[in-house]
Amino acid sequence: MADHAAALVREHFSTAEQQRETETLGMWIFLATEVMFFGGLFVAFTVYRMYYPQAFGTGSAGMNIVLGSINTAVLITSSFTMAMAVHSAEVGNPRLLTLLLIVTMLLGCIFLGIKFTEYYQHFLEHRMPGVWFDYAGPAASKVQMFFVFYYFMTGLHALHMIVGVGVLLVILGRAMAGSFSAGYSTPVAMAGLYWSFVDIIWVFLFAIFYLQGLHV
Amino acid sequence: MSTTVAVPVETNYLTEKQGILSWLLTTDHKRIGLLYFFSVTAFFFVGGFFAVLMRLHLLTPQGVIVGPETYNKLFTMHGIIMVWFFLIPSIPATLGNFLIPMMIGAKDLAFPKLNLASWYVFMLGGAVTLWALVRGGVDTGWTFYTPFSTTYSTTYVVGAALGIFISGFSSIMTGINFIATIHRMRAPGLTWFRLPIFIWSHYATSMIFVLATPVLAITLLMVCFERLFQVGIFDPALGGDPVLFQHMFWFYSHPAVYVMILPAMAVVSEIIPVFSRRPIFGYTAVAYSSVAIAVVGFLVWGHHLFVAGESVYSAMAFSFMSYLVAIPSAIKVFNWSATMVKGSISWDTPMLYAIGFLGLFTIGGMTGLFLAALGLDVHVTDTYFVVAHFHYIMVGGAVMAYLGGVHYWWPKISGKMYPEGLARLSALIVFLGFNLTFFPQFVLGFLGMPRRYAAYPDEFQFLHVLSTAGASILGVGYVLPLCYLIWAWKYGKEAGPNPWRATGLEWQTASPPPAQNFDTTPIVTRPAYDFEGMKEELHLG
Amino acid sequence: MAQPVVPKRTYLLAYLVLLALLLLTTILAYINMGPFSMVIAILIAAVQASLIASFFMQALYESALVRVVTAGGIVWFLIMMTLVLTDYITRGWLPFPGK
Amino acid sequence: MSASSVAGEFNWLFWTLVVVCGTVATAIACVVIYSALRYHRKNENELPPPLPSNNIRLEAAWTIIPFFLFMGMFAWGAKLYFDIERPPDDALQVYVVAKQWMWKTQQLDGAREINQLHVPVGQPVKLLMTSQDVIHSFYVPAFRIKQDVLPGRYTSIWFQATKPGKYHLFCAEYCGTKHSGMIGWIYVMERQQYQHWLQEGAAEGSLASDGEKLFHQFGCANCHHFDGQGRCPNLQGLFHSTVHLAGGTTVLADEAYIRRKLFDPRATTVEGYDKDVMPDFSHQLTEEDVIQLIAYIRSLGPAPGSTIESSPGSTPSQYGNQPGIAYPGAPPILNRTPGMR
Repeated sequence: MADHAAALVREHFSTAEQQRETETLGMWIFLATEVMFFGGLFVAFTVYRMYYPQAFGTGSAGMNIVLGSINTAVLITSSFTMAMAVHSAEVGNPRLLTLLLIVTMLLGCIFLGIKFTEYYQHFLEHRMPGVWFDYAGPAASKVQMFFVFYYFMTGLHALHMIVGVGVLLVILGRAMAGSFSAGYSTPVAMAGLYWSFVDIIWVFLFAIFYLQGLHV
Repeated sequence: MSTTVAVPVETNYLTEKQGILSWLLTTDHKRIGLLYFFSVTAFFFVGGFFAVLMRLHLLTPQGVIVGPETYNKLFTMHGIIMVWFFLIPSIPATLGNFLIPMMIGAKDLAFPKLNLASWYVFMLGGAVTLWALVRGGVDTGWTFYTPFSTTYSTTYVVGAALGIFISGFSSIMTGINFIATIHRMRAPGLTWFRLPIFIWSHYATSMIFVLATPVLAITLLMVCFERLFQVGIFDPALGGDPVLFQHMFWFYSHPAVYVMILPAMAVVSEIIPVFSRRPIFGYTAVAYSSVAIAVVGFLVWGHHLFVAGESVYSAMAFSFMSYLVAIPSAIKVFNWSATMVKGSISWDTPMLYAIGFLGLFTIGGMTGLFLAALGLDVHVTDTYFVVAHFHYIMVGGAVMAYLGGVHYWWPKISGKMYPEGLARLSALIVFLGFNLTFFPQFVLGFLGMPRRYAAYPDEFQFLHVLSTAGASILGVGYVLPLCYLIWAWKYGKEAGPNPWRATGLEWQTASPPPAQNFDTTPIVTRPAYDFEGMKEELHLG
Repeated sequence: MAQPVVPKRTYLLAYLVLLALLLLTTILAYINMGPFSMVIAILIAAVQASLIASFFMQALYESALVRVVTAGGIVWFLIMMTLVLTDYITRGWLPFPGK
Repeated sequence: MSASSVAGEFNWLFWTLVVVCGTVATAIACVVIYSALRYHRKNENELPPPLPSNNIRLEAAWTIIPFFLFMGMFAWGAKLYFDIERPPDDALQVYVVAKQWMWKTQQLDGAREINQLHVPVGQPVKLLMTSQDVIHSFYVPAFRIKQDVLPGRYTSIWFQATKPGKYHLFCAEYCGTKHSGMIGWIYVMERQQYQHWLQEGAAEGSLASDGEKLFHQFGCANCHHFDGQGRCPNLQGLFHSTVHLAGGTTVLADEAYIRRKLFDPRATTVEGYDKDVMPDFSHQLTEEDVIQLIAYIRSLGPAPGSTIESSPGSTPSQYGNQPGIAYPGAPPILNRTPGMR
């Protein structure tokens, strides 16, 4: 097993441990850039939310809190199964790893399915900013702005989810080919970091978009 | 050292593999550094061409060659190309890429494939931007201020912004790679305080790459979104606030200025000790000041907004921070000067560039103090004073250091010496031409000449003519190195592993280095710039 | 070598707490707390996020450097948020339009 | 050329910085050039005698001394900035509307001007500015003032010219194709000449009288009665008074407030009135129309017994959320009511 791991050390690293630590560090730095990437949107959202609390509340009232909560639960569960997948890779249980990866991907797809159902409902309600937006109440442009941020941020999040599913597909392929062992499972851990990070972003999106609309 | 010299020349990184594919698919940091080197050189001359046209146009008050539409596109494309496709990748992605693994005794960067990907992403971004340029150009200014960029401009804003968005990911990849490499790949014995200052500065630069670039990416994405779908994010007609765009844009773009100058400081911090044969004065202060610039540099962006509609109290906070960030820069200048005192000063070309950098950066930095003073900024902001200020930093500072660095490491990169006499002459030409171009612009700005004007009142003509005259001299100064460096690549005399008798690890391997950089991983036992301790090896004294 | 540093039990516990917090925040959304509803929702989200980061992402078990990087990302986000809001909150403190 | 009340201090500060920075830069240049000449390498193998490569006291000195110099610059610059940003109470009001690519200026009594502005010498003049399209910037180099002019909200700046003459007015924020053509002149006149100029322009009618026409044309008078019996608040005495809003907050009825009532009427509701009565005029009124209406409302005079107008600078706490995009109902920290300070 140790030999197998050593064979996978790239030539510019001296030890597998150095490689694992470096890759983990690189992944976390990447996640820090992702924090700033979404962070810019959160800042812009906060500014406008502060100025237009009524209009943003009105926008929030258009959210389906039940679907949103279910979706959050789905995503948290997928994060859990992903963490368990990483765990099973670490203890060298490839069959459980394969199973958990598939479950995680399925949950990711369920999330996306529910999300696109919501989009479709908003579309039916004429809540597509710019092209298909129809709102008769006061401060329409600010309500529209809420939806701009809603689509932009959840859309970007959904894009990250789709990328995540793609990454898991690759990991799944490698897991089924038997690339991972108790000595070498860094790629699974990296994918797990990414997946859980996307979950974290969603937890905040859920808080700012879904939970504010019931008392406008 | 003797063992490395014995390595046959045939196996260096340039000759180990042949053919175009061996370059396009390389994961060798040195080759990728060279790929970047060729690309940014090309972009530099494209951006420079726009600058020449602008300066020619401004010879007369009404303008001589182009109409205002074209002039506006010229300064926009000059800014976009010079900032994002030359200055930001210039030193880090070429010299940094080439040297960081060698300086820390590693075989390569931590993520070689990511490094290659960053070059492709950079080129893709460049291609998209150039495509926007060929389609008809952009006229928003490199700052893309809304609502002009989102609603009123009729040019190819989305194309240009998308190109910058894409190339931003190359910065992020480079940053991640550098940080991980510097943390995890150092040779045995190479502690943080034995690192060359070059590494410290690039570490600080990478922090900015990683933490600031994503904000620019998301901001430009919002601009594209707003422009494509005509929805309100920054547009006041739809409830948006254009000043928010400026906040987000400068949250990236002010730290980006430090992305340009920190690597320049890195280069100068290498050149001055070597050509003075003296360890850098106050190593700890110089090292920490790089990190301080990177961190405090994130707290000052609002000084671009003093007259933009920002609150007065917020402006005061940003002004205060701006003065704080000037302190580490001042410390560096004092330390560099002190390094030279009682040294053994050579007048080789890299040192001439470093001394030129010192003078021009000092002027550029000090005029920054004028701009940070709230009451003064009101008058001089958005005038030629600002234009002169940032050109002193970015051209007088970053480009001078870049040229100095290219000359200093040219023997290592190519294995050949450049023609010293010609190089000194061109360094002198660059220095004189630069000052003649940009010093008059300080005066213009003080007199009230606003920037981005295609035509101007008659009383400013004399100074504009001076500036254009200087630009033509500066142009010669930039073309000369291009010619003789190409010549030297083929015909220069062999440099040997350590022509400058420098102390850094990169000089302890062959020139050009072998693909693996070192035959055996070096073990470091000394601090950086330890001429005294290495005098036997370097045959000094 | 990568060792399974986090026990399964911890994962399960973290997961259950996360679901409980989700239930809590959803229920709280039905109670009108005015401007505090956003504050509380964000706070609960922050707790959830730190649970995910600490356990699912093993941040608690990583090297100090990784924790510094994580903290760095958060601190920089807060810098951006704070300084941008400095402008918006102090606008209008001087009694002249646009100051 | 400098011709305003702040220009003198500006020049002092500017040249002080030139002297301070120049001295330090010269000192650095001397050290560098002297070292380069005096210690020029004499032979290839030369190694200078070892010296200590750091000196804590020296380094502390060149950290701490610049710090105090910088704090001095900061304090002086901030003080000057406050002088430039805060108009005196007795300033003459001028309204500026910028659009691609011209400046439209108008005083309460005086002709409408394009790309020029006539003002009396020695009189503080405050400008209330907005843009109809993109961001512009009102820049008079001789007065050392500059302020961006933003669409969708009001910004302000003031000056007091000290010398008669004509001075450049530039747009300093890039605004599109003819940005460099968006220039004009400020004419500073002796008081008598200025009075004469005012009378010449008076034939066109004052800003307030234009506003009055609009007031009737758009049917404002149907609801806003002057006897307080209408469905909407009496506008007499409104200007610069404190308005009590539904929800218990207050706001100062300045130009920004009136503009917001016209363009986003449901953003705020006056205590005791129906929120759905006021129509949204954002598609009917131009920025110039709004300024005429403001001038008209202003001309209706202060509320009986009110002294607020005479001392706007002394009652900062009465200003609600000021900027154009502010929106009452925002978190308490934004809605600064009296007594919160």
